[in-house]
Amino acid sequence: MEGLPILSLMMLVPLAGAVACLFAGAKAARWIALAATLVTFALGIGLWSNYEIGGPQWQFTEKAELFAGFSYALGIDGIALLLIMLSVFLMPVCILASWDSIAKRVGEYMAAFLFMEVLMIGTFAAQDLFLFYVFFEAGLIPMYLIIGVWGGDNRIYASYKFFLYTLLGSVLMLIAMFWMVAEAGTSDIPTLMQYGFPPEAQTWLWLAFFASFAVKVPMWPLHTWLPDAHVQAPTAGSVILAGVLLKLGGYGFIRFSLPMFPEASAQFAWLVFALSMVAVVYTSLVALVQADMKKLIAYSSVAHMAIVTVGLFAFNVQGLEGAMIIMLSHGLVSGALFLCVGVIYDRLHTREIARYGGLAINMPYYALFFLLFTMASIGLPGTSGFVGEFLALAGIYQTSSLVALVSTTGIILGAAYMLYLYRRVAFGDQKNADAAAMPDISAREWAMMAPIAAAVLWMGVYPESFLAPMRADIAVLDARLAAAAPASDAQLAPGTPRTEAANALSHHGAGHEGMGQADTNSDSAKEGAH
Amino acid sequence: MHPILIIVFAPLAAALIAGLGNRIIGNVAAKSVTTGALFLSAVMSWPIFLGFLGGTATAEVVPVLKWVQSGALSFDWALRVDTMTAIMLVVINSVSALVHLYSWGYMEEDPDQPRFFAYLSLFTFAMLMLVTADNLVQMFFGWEGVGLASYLLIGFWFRKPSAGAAAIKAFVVNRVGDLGFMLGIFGTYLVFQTTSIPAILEAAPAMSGSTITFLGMRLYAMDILCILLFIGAMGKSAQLGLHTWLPDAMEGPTPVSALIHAATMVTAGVFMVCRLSPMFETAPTALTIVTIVGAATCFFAATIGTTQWDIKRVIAYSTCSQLGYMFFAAGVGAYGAAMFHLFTHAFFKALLFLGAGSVIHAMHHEQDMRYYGGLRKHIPLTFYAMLAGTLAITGLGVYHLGVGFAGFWSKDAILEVAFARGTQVSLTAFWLGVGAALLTSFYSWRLLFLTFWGKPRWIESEHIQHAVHKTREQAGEDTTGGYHPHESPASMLIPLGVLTIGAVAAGQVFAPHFLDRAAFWAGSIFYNEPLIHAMHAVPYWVKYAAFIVMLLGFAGAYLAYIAKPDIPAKFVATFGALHQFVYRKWYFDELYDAIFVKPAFALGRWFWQLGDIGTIDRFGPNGVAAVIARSAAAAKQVQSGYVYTYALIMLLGLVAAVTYVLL
Amino acid sequence: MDFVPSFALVAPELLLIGAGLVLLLVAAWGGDKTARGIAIAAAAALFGAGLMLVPGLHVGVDSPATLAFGGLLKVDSFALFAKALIYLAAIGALIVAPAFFNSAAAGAERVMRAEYPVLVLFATVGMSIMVSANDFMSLYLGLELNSLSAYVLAAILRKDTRSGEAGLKYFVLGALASGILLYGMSLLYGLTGGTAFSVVRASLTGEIGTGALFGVVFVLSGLAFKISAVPFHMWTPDVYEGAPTPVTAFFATAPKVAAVALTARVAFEVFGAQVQAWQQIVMFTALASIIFGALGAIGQENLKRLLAYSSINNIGFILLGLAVANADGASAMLVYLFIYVAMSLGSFVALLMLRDDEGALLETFADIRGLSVTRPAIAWALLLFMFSLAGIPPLLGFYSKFVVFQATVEAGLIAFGAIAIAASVIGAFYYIKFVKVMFFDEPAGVVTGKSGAGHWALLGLTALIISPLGYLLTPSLTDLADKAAAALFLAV
Amino acid sequence: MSAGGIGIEHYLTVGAILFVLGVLGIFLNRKNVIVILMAVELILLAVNLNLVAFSAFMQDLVGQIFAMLVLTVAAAEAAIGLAILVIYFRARGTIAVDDINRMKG
Amino acid sequence: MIQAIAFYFFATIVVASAVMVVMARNPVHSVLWLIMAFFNAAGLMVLVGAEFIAMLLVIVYVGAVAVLFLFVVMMLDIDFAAMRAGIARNAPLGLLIAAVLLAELLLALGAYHAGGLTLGTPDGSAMPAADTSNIEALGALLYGRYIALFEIAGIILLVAMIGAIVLTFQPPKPGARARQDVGKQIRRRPEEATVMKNPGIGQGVEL
Repeated sequence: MEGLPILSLMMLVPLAGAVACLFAGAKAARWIALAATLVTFALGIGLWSNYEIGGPQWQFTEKAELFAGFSYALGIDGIALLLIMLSVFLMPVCILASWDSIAKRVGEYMAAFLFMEVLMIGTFAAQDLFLFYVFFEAGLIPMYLIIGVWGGDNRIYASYKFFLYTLLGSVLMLIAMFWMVAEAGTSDIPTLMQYGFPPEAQTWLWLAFFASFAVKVPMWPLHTWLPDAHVQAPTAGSVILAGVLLKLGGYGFIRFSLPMFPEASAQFAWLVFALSMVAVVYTSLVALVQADMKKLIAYSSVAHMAIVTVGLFAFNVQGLEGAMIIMLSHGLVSGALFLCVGVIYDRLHTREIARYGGLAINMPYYALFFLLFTMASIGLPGTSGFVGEFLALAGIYQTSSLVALVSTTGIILGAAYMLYLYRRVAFGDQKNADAAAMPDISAREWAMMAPIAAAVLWMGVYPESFLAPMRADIAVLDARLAAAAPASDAQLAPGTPRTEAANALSHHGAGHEGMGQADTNSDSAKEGAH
Repeated sequence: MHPILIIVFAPLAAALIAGLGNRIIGNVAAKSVTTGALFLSAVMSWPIFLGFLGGTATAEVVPVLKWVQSGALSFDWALRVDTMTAIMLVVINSVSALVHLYSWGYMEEDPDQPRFFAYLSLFTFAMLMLVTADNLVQMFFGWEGVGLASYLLIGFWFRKPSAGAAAIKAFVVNRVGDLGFMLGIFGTYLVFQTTSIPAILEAAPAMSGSTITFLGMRLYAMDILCILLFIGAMGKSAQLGLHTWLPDAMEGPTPVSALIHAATMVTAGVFMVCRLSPMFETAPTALTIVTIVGAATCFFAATIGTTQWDIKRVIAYSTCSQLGYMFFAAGVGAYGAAMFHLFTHAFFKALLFLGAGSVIHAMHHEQDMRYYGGLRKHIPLTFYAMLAGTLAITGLGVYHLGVGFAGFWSKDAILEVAFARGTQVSLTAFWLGVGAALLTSFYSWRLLFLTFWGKPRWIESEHIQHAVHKTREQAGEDTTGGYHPHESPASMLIPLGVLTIGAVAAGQVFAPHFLDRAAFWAGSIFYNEPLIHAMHAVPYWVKYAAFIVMLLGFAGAYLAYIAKPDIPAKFVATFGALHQFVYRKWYFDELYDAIFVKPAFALGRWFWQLGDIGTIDRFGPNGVAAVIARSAAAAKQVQSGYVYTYALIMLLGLVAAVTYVLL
Repeated sequence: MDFVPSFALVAPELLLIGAGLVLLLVAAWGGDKTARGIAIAAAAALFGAGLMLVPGLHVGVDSPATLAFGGLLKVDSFALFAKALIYLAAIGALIVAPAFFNSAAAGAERVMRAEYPVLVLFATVGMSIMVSANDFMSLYLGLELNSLSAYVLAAILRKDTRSGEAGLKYFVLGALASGILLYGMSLLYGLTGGTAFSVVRASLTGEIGTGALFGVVFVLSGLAFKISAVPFHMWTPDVYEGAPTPVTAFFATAPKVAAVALTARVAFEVFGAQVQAWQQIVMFTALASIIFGALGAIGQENLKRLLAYSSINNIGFILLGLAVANADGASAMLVYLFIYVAMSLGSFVALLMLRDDEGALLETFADIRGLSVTRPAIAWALLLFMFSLAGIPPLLGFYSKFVVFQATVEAGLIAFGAIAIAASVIGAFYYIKFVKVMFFDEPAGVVTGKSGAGHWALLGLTALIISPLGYLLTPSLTDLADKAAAALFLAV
Repeated sequence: MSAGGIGIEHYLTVGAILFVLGVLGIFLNRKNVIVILMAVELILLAVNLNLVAFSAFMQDLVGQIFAMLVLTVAAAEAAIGLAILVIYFRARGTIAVDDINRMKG
Repeated sequence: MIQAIAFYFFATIVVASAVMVVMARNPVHSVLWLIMAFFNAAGLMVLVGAEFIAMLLVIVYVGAVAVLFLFVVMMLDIDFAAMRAGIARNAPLGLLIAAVLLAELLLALGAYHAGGLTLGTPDGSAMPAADTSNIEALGALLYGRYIALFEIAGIILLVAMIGAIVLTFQPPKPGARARQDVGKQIRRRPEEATVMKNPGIGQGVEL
């Protein structure tokens, strides 16, 4: 593989496809887009299969000094690899999802999506700080158009909100980047990841990056753009938004905030925790009362991404890996859920939950897929959702039991709102004749859903495929964080083991009673701990 | 290939084939595949069990697949086979196989049979994964898997709104327990750096004195871990507080109730506590809580059982109550007794449920016992099976004769051990257990009397009216309405027969192994030898207490429902409030609705409207936008078009700059 | 005095003057029907003059002799860079003019005045002198030569009251501004003893008196008018709206370059030792320009007016480079200027292509609704320009902001940069409104007129420059800008 | 040079007053644009006064050269200003400052 | 002493005239006041020895510019009676700011004696020689060192001319009186212009 600039190629293919789509007719544009995304996906497979686990940290590197400030430096580690895979995997699905539902200005639509793909790959593959920023920020343009041109009734508001919100978030990051480059003398990300910025500078650098990533993630209370954007975006737009764009925030934390500013990250962990805990409870409850399917799933995304941030700032391997797996899983699952919404939206043109019901009767396979993704969303073991949440929460528990407790309530609330949604859509009687007349999913829709379903199960049953590539990178990150990591609040203190089991019948008879004993012992244990 | 692989994965394969491929292979094939797979599993399970029974088998672990390795946290898919597992294997696979068979008859008219069978098999797979788990996470996988299957099966008749609601309730309430379970696993990993069950159990005693901070409280590590895990068990096993889902779960088809909500899944909590018994033994406070919760549930559920009219609900509360027995048995340290009761209970409770199913089948899906009566003669085989089940649950048996139905052996052992344990808590549990035994006897006989004795009251039932196309008035004196209940088909009766054998004989046959032989357990549970000795040494009145209260309960039921049928009405009239309190299930549902469900929705709406829209958006993006819009309007105002304004502003700027440099 | 070297240095200006005089005669005799030909000839002259600049551009600070006419003019690489940009912008303004003036767009007259290209040429000469000025007197004369031409150009549509009003306002306020400038110069002259930049600079070191400080402030204020920095920006929207669109395009580009270059030269070369005196003021002005430019643009319905505010906004960013007060900042300003000229010119060309059947210009948002459906090429080009103006990567407009903010941060003005960049988001609001109207709204379908090849070529060229491909230019651009900026700091 | 106690500051004072008056003339008046043009002339006069005074007091003729140039430009400026005024008046029929606000906002 | 008196005399009139320029109701009066101010400013210049500039001021300004103003004022035929002597809105603010500016300027510039103001020291290259007149010295400078500026100023005047013509010149309307064509007039021969007719008696001439 050496010598073949596969990353550039992966960006070039969709770029060429995009340009072609701009000038092609509707039908041709669809096929071009599908072909381009499939080729890119195939290249992605090649990328993955040639990725050398345990090899050098940065692989497939390409570097060309472009001009002052910028260099075209690409390269991936395991983390980026997986996120790239997620992107290229979801893209053909998005194209398929838009096959019939997008009727106007197809060429431009497909072009926007293919541009989006270029930018996503670029963002994850960029090894130059500014190159990253360019890709990161440029995504605003196609997404703005996708929401604005092909979106719902209130698309203007949503697209403005999306655009300006995210722009405001990221510009401050740019300032911080300038400072970093000036300070460290390089814009090379791997180098910067090892650079020791002075702690006092880290504080505001971290905040500047946080402003950007917290909006992208999105963290409470910066999340309100998301429901609007999701609801108004076309199905595929929502898929890509939830599937990949939100991950940019998490990726930003893992690539920039944590390794570059470990001390500041530790210092601000409480902030992340607080916001995330609020998000888990707050947005879950809000999701519970939504009447719009997409809005519900959008709010659920906020709650899930809060677990990601919690995991990232747990400062241990489980937290980090868990967060990564959640990101991948959420990319698949929320994307798939939006597809599920899209499938029935295409048939009935409403996202209002109350208009559906009893779909399990006339659309059994649809109901099956929907169920699978619902279950994955609420973290049923065996699906991808579980592995990530479990690891992330296990990670955070080692740091703070309170945060773990509050975050874990997400599994209850998540089950509540998702199942409530599922019940209202798939269960119950067929209240509406038009909903009852909807045909089950078509071959095209099978082709969208089945791969995601397979991936979800794969990741749930054998996550090693996904953990292995990033293991070494997470270990490096963990090692870098180790010095700054906050102490665990568990404060495990070994004590003298009791000699007897709790229910041992001693010769003293029934005299000692469990509770009293524990009390006296705990007092002495406290003394021992001090 | 190790047989356990087939035992565990055959049901999964069958479920997938039946669930996904039924359109291709057809209904009968789908049903056959699943049933066949289960019988295969069941047949293969018994040799394993017998191997442990005979002491010839040893515990082993069959690795399947790597699962997760993240830093030091690592757990794989692996199947563990030991005594505990073997017991559960036979229970699960036998009951499941029988339920599959039973469902051929029971679900005959349902259009969605393959789906049903697929769910059943899926459930069995998950349950098997649970009991064969070698680490806590895989146990959790099975735990959640059975939850999913339970959810699907409760909601099987999803057109009924109540079924959908019950399904969600089951899942969500279980999730509350799972919260504890998950935190327990996290804590376990934190303390032990592993989730492997054997490793934990080995290390647990050494940690018994260690302390840990949880939510700012300094606690014994083992206590808090066990309490958290037990919260998980409470959810799955419908213990007091988290029990509300179980009665509602009766919305599912009756075979499901038999398999999941009586014989297997709900006992998972007990299984877990027993599986982790060496760990629980290091946590006295946790065990105390287990005992208290178990005893309280045992009594509490029994009270409700006495008042319900729905035949399945009565049995459901009965299940709840029996699970309480198991827990307090575990709480006082008699894990063998708990497992034994779990074992016997599986047979007689499955029997009761399937019998009830047979009755319901015969009565055209009428479940209200008030509209039964006099069925003894019409469905005699069912009646005998139910009778055997009732005798088993009420624990008929005589100590000095050394004979008794299954429940006699296990329940008496529990009561005795609770007495023998001798602490205040265990004695309370003992008395509550005795009280519950009385109530158990009463409601079980009540069920039987109402169903099989007395005059037919069938015409009152809308289901029957519907079947015979008559109203109550049209039927006149004929309280049967001309309806002729038919005995169930063989596919339903055969399971009843097999289970009857179990209900009658399981206790007699296996009591010595479960209760008295440490070798049988082979270290798979914490076996408390002195406690067993003490158990056998309790006074005779203790040994007969259960028998006596059983008779009292029977007498009470006979009096109220055969001899003097006006007593219940009088009782209700006299103690209306008490009855209402019990009848309404101690108002748990209303309470939870008021403090959890309604506030959750209200908060959600409040956060949404007042939080997101009213505050964050209003002062955030929209607020900023409005400020900018206002500023823009002001800026436009300044741009008045008049040259003198422009000049003035230029001058202003100039003067400001000049003033700046001057200062 | 030997003028030959001096003439060599100012050869481009001489060429332009000569061309202007000849073309004036042609115009006088040939009348308005020769206007198109004159415009072409003038553009050719500008192009020729631009070619003359090329050799000097690359030489940078090593250029042997840069002073002409005894130090009145300084033809260094900074001046050359600015001139090149000015000539290019002027060519653009000439190319688009005939189609405008000869159509219904020009209102009642519908005829292009033959003097228009001549005036553009003389204005360009004025700008040339401005950027080369090395003495307050040459500065003033260059400025006035440019301004006087500009006043006439603004008012050239005689029957159009908006054009007249634009000219009048521009004139009155411009006269006030040059009064302020002159007053400052007079003070500096008196308090430093000369008008040559070198003399003034030499005196303005160390502690200086209040009077001289006043002089500095007055001069900078006068120049701020030319670059339409807040609060001396008030004329801009009205003049941009009222002036004929080709003229507006011209105003928005070439004079901006000249004025910015001049301001940079004066600030750095002449007042370079007094940075602390003006830096804060410039910072404030920059921020105010960014914010007020953006605020003013919000709520505009007229596209020309909106672009006027946009230019104020952009000037704010350019002033960031000035506020940085080092060679990096100056270089960033030049890079920004280049990209700004491309974006601005492109935007105005696109506006000029929005015509109805009769050729009249459509200049409100209502007219361009759904333009992406009816005229996709124009719409996409405008989309590029708008996102570029908003500074969204990967368009070249991002690079312009990039260099400016990089310079700002590297100079340690972090908080200042952070505020400025946050304020830039306000600007994005109305840029994306363009896109919204063109792409999201239902087509209004009124843009039906055709445009000539010149427009398309110019549109394509500018779009190409600001597209991501434009980054290919940045190495040489940065190189040139660095050299030019270095020339500015040679005296330090 | 400064005979009779008349120093440079006296001239500068006169210049400053003239300058401020000129500026005032621009924005105090809403009658008539012509007056504004005259006010501009006042400003230029102030500048010239300054230049000449400085020139004289410093013994340096550059200031006077500058003043000559300013005079020239001022004349040109007046010509163009008045020309614009004339066409504006022709088109609108008014030169009242208050009326010159068709474009605003 | 006389100089001081003269200075104060001229200065007072200049300032007063300037005030009147701004304040006069009638633009014609304003122009006249402006002329007054110019004259007195020229007087001030003479006082410091810049007689050429002073004359220039009188000739150029008074003779050309001010008269131009007067022409335009008259030509525009404005109904002065209808003009309100209004004061601009925000006038108090404007006055205040102007006062502040004036105060600051005086503070800075009027402080020569207080040492706040130091005149620059020219390099002396443009120092008027003792034996040459003001005009001679100026001429040498203007046509020597500053020739380039002189040329540029010429272009400025040219532009002003072009501008004024472009703006104000009105091409003849179609149908209006034909334009004079000098060449055509010169080329005209008597033969073309006159026709010999010899009408008979009693017959009229048909033209």
